Amino acid sequence: MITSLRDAVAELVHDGDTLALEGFTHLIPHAAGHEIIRQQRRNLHVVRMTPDMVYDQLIGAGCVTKLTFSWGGNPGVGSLQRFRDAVENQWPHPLEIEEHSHAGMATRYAAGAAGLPFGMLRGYVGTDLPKHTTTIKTVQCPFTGEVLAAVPAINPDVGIIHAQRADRSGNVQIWGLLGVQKEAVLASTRSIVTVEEIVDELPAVPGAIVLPAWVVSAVCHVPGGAHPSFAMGFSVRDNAFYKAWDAISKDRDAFTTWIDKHVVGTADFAEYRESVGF
Amino acid sequence: MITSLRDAVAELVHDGDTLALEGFTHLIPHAAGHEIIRQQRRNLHVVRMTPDMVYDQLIGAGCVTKLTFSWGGNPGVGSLQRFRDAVENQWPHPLEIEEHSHAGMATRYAAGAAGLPFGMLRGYVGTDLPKHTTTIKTVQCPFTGEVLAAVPAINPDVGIIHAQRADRSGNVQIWGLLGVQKEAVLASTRSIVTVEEIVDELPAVPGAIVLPAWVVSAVCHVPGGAHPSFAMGFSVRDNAFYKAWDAISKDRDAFTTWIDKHVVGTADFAEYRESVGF
Amino acid sequence: MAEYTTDELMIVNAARQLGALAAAGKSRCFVGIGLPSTAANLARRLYPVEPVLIYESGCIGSKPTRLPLSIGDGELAETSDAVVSVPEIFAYWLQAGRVDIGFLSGAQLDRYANINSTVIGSYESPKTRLPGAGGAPEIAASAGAVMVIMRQSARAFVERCDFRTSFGYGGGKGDRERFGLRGGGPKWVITDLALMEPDPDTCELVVVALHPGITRDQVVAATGWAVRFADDLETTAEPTSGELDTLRRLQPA
Amino acid sequence: MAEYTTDELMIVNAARQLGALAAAGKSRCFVGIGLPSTAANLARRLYPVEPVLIYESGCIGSKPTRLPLSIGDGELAETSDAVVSVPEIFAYWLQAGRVDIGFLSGAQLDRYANINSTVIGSYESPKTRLPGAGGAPEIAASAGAVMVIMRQSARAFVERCDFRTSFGYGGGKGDRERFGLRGGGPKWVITDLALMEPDPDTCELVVVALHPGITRDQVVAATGWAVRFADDLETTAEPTSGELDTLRRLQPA
Repeated sequence: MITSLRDAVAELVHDGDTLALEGFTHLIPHAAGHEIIRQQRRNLHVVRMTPDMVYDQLIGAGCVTKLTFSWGGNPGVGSLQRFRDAVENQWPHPLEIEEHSHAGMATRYAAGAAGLPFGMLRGYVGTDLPKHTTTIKTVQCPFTGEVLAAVPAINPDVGIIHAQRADRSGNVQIWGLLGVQKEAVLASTRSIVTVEEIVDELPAVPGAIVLPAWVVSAVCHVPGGAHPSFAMGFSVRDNAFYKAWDAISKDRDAFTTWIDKHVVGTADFAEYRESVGF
Repeated sequence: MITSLRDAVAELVHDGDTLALEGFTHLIPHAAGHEIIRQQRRNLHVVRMTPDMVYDQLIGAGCVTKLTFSWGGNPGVGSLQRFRDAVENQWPHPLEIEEHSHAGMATRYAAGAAGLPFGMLRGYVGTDLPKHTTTIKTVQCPFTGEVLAAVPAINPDVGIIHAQRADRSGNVQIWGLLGVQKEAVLASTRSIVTVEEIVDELPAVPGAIVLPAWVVSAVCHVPGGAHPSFAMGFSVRDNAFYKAWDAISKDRDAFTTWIDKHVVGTADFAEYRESVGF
Repeated sequence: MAEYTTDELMIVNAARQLGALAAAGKSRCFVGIGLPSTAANLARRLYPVEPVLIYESGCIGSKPTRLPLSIGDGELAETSDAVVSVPEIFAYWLQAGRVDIGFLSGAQLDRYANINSTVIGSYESPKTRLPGAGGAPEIAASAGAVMVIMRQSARAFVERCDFRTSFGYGGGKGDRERFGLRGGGPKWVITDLALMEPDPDTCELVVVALHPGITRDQVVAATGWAVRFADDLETTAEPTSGELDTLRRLQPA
Repeated sequence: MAEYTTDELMIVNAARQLGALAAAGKSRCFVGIGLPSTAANLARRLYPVEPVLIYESGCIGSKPTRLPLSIGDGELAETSDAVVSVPEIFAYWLQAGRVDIGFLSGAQLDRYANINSTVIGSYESPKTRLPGAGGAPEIAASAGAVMVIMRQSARAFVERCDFRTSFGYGGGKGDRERFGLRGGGPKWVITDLALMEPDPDTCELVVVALHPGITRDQVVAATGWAVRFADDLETTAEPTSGELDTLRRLQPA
């Protein structure tokens, strides 16, 4: 249950898996993303509402063949350069994309968590998305005759999140912006949670939710594991790092050099922290 | 916004309305139910997962012509006598029923809160409910072909709940068992919330949710307004009262005498408290 | 020999089964109030692997120090790992298949473990109006397995239910699959006279054990269909004084 | 005369509109990060009725003391009336029609206020891959009204979007009704040159006001279709020093 991130990724993440690393600006599981790069997983289908820097790195490192997403930018900064290079220039190789809206993705995770084959929403109407995304269909209300958008449930092989803490049994506590993390874990066959701290008892916190240990496959103690995202109560968002990422990621060589030095060239997240210096 | 319960019911609850008084064992809005009886509303369609004592009183007092529900008993005690008398013997007049399961009712409220015309679930399969309840249909998944149960959204005219407290702007805070109260309020056109206390600021409480003032029509200060149900942090469930209700409600005359004395014969909930003695 | 009530007999037998299931990794119980909640709480105290209690009021992992009197007692919320809304408990937890064991009871049960808790008589003009479905149809559909705890009598164990509130095995083997139900259906029926289990070939309920002192004739008389007995019919072990002491300390004073 | 940037000009004009809307009872704003969030936070400080800020990260009624740099800044969660999950914010709040004003922007906008934030060029082989839809399609569908804030140029204000990410008025009047959209659609387009609003008869965007010092020719040159001007074309009021001071105090040091 409580294990190292290295062992968790080695055991639970396989080549060809569908992964969801979730966290909506807050609590993005960067350390787990790095470990997947370190262990050179390939042919992954990665799912995430906002691919963000975490998937920019996985894409640029060549781990990903398909991306399902709804907004692929560097929030407040601009483009996601490795994502763009993969879509526009097939570098390091072609990237299949499956594109939705935020509301659609949230509905898909919720359907996955609920054991339903699909979810529905008032969405996508009049847009060009259904022309290009085959996972947007319609369903008719049997009572009113209204036509609604239907989207299939997302049920990843592995759901991966970062949280504030866990107790020694593996019960996980999360607070602040909750995003779709509960849904991502519950929709997945297996799950990994990195946490800021492991404690004897989980003190009650306003706004907190708890994921019982029995819906989590592995809990890993990785302080700062969301960096440059943050964990409310433990850290603040490293906005300077997000801005700096633009220059690092714009150039293929600069990106590869950075990944080789700070991710591939470090043994674990603690070494990465020292290497990057935060 | 903040008003007396008498004024709130007078203004917001009309003859012929569809009402949802919600609260799952915890936080049942009994005071609001009494005020509706006092003001002699008629021809109501009342909706509630567990009709409980609160609807037993409304049904016996002749306010109700239709009940939509999923479990009509006195929890831990036995039958809901006024409900049974209405269904079995049409007393005080015939009661139309629309019967679902808990999962179906929860899905209906959630669809109502989400602005969807219907909700779906893996439910009712192989049971006799769809033979008698016209609001259970099916919908087919456009991706897998699976057939699921479809139920229409519930959108009451008025949603009524009891909560622990509100601030002076009318923001409502609820904690402990949350039931379907958020959904009932959000699904309704109008809403009334009775609260244990009104405070300057809402202190953060673990497990609490807040309903912003702008989704609530009226907040009424009614301490103990859930009795014999309870408000976590303020009171405990009056199990003796639930047991005593069985004898009161079993006999039409005993029931009518009780309602006349303690509800119709009192000006408000404060007088009711004195009259019943709790 | 310890004295015990038939309720205590049923609770102890249910708790034993829950203890064995928890030890085998099937620990998540979706419990209603009454006998199931009591049995699950007893098993929590008797066995090394504790059942995880999930209540339809939204409590997950409740560890009440005293028995709750209603499914919404404050004690349940206060001692839970997590408290979620009612829509969530049904959608994300029960429907998604996260519950190993569900409990059902009712006014009527037939040989294929279909259950009626809605009406005696016709639906439109019932002789007796019962509480109705509550969580039962979806517990029956989605729980990994279902345990039925119910007093046995010829009025209750009937050839055909007046109303089918929850689905056991329908008309027999293959019906659950035909309806696409994901849960495993009723695996144990615990009565005040006997234990019954579905025949693997037909899904008809068969008596597999009699409680101490109970005869086959008593069971036949208390069953509205031509009830079958297992070839290797057993007798359940008497409730021990340890089991009974623990159970009685659980009950509210 | 105060000096100001074009961003400040757009923000001040947006804030004024939000102040007027809040005074008229339309106060709930679903804000993205950037100019909309800045405008809404400025309006909170300038006008007697404060807009209610709702962020797609799940924050309802946020009252940040400093401007958030991302939609998920801790400051937003800490100062909110309520924080809900992402599925909930889209289903129970935006989709249900609880948002009065949504904001959109993009790389391309056409005369019927349809917007592209997905790709320049073809979808399969894009010249420029943009971030994509995010919340836009459903904001466009469900918000009571939409405010567009976008820099004006002939490359951005186009005859036809390369991709329709969010729906304005489609091909003209009646299309929103035909598609069953519940929200009112784009009512205001605020650019660095002018204000545009849909013609009530055709839903085509029409210039209703020019910013101080801007000419019709500049707007024509910066619009990729044959843009029309309102008969009673107005000039927007210069940002006041009070507005600018308040705005600048908002910005992170």
